[in-house]
Amino acid sequence: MASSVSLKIEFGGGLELLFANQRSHKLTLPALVPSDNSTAHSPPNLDPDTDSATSDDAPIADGWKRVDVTYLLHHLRDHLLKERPELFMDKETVRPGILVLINDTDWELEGEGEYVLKDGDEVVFISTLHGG
Amino acid sequence: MASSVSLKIEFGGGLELLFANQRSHKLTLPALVPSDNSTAHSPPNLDPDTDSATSDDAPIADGWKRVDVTYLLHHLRDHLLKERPELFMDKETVRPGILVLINDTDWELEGEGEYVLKDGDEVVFISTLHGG
Amino acid sequence: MLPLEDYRRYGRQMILEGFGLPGQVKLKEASVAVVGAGGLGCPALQYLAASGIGRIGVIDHDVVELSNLHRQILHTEATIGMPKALSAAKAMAAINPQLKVDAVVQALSSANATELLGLYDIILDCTDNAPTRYLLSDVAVTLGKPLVSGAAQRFEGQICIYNYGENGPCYRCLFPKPPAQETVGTCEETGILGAVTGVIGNLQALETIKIIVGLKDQAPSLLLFNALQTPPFRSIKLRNRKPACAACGLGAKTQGMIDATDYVQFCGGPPANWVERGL
Amino acid sequence: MLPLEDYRRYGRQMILEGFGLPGQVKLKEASVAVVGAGGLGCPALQYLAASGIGRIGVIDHDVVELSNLHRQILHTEATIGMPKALSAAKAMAAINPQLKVDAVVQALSSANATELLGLYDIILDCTDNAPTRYLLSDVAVTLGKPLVSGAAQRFEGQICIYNYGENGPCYRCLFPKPPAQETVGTCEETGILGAVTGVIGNLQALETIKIIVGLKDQAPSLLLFNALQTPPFRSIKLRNRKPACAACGLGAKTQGMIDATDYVQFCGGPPANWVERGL
Ligand SMILES: [Zn+2]
Ligand SMILES: [Zn+2]
Repeated sequence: MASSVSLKIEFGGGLELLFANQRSHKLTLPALVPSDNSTAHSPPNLDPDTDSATSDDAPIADGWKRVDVTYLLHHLRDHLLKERPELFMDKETVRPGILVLINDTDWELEGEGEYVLKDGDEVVFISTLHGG
Repeated sequence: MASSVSLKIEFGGGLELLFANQRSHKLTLPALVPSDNSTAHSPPNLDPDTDSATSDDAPIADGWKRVDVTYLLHHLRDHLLKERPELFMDKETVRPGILVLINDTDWELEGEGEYVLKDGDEVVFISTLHGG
Repeated sequence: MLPLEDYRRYGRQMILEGFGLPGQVKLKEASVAVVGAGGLGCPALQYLAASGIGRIGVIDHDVVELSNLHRQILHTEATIGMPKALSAAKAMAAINPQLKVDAVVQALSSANATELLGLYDIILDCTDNAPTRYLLSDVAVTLGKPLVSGAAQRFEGQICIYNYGENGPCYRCLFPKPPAQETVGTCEETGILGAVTGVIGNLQALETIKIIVGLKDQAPSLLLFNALQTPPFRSIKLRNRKPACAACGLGAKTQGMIDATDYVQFCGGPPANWVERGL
Repeated sequence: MLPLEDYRRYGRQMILEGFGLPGQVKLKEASVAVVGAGGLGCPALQYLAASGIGRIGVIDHDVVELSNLHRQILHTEATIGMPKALSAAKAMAAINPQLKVDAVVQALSSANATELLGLYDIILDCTDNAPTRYLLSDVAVTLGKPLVSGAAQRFEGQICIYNYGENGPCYRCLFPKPPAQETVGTCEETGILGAVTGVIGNLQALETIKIIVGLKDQAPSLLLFNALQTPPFRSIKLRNRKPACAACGLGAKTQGMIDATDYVQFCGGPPANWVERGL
């Protein structure tokens, strides 16, 4: 397991307006993140040759977790969002009317916020449209 | 390099009618094939522990080549085509009016028949439509 | 089975593999309700009418305005001021005089929706607001009918079939809570490119025809369209029906919920410009 | 710049980001030629007409037949027997009386194509046969104009913009040799689902509007559609213009080639059913 994951993020249905009107974003997140989703901290300082400590079966230090979609939400809100966070998040999840898609699949089929992100994943946030 | 490549093949624009009216096919081809594109032979008999002989820089025995799109064409014609080969191939390439797409890219950008197939590649054969 | 003239009229689609005479007969015997005769409804109605469907109900209480004409291609300058349902019915009669059209100039509500829509096999959601979308989904669940739902704003569109097949989700399975008022734009506020509603409405007609003829698979999916993106279309694999859904889940009392719900209030009350528009 | 009424009529698209008043003015000043007023031409024409484009030429020498009506939604029972170009012009006048329509009831040929199409900024290929597709591509190259090309058969469709931008290929760059006669079906022989032509024709109008307004990128691409597949759309990255192309390549004498080519013979001569149809 590498010490970070690279992601492709897309916004649609008007959500891009909250993110500097940019639909596509590239993002790199640490593989291990704080369990409380606080995005201010750095990941635990790992020596290059203790990299195996982050392998899939290795125990993870208390207070840390593998990076998941819930952490991604917090990261986007704290670092990429330009305005009005309530139009993106509601408590610990996306606000009503937003669909999250992981590699072109409804996140509900992938474990929602608990889905552990893999290198190269594409996550799309789309606001449902009502016009006609 | 593995000793075979798995491919996804799709036909469209009416070409599927030549292939038992089936649009999607899964196919496994040997990684090394005869240079003359004859599809009757088996690949050179490789001992499992001489697998490294098929690595990218390893020399390839005379009369053999890495499996490419031209070989795929011959294989499809000889083994999957159900009728009228002239509606699929013309000499050593596809007949006029057929576009070949490798992983959603025009094969002309990928080296056409000389493109060396990789495991997991998707190759689409599409007949241009004229109706309206 | 079919009048001789129909073989000439529909011959080009009757020779299609998987369609044939049985497909054409199914269309003739089918009835479809299209709710909304605007940007999505016009192209949907037009291709449904031309295809040979037997009966179409068009439900809309708005009247045609000049600002509709850049995208609502069944209406003309001559029908400005006429109820959209009547204007659309007139256009459909010109395309296909054999078609039976029910033009319903009424606002759909909790009180009339189940009865009105119960007359048809399939429901198309071509509306432009969240409350009606929730109402239509709940009614489709009560009636056990598929809901072919389209939406479009700016350069984007979405199409999804709800309440279809063994495991298909309803609108509430995907969106249990309505979005807050301020997150919902309308075509009046956000703008819309006409040809985008055309593409989505047209695809709604196509999906409806596929369902009737038996050519539609049941895997839940959502198609996203953005006219300015490459690639412009994206297909999404959707969740199944949710057992805990308030509308279609186990033990849900859907008709009771419809009767008890004020859908406009449920979606946060009427926005300012609805009040202006007298809704 | 625009009459006050146009602000009301086109307001919903003028408030779009990247469109605005400049976009609407560009549409008004633009002229488009649509070759073929059939399954693809009808939806393309109607959305072009509604959008506010200034001038549209519609070129078709066929007359409306009953067997067209399941998909050619600008024609009606009342216009059966009328040239399609005139029937379509009539429908467009109802949608948008301000639009200037040139209805050309002529078969396009080597002899008249360059002059006829030279009057317009963009050409739409909504035809139904290989010879005219080669002719249109060669003429678009001579005139230096983009060619928005659609095609549809059975449940499938394709759309591609040829001769567009710095490096965009022409039809001959992709298909230097015409296909053999027996590999080419027509909608008469293979059938066509009406809503499929609707989707492709509608997308042709949309791409044309994007080109005029300046919203279209220049990367060569091809969009494939299959109404029965999941996902239904597939976007392909295409080759650039080929220096060795007989039409658009270095040193090509395109107009000379057009004058010297019998396009029907080039594509293998008239098929049996063309002779029947008097082409
Ligand atoms: Zn539900
Ligand atoms: Zn060329």
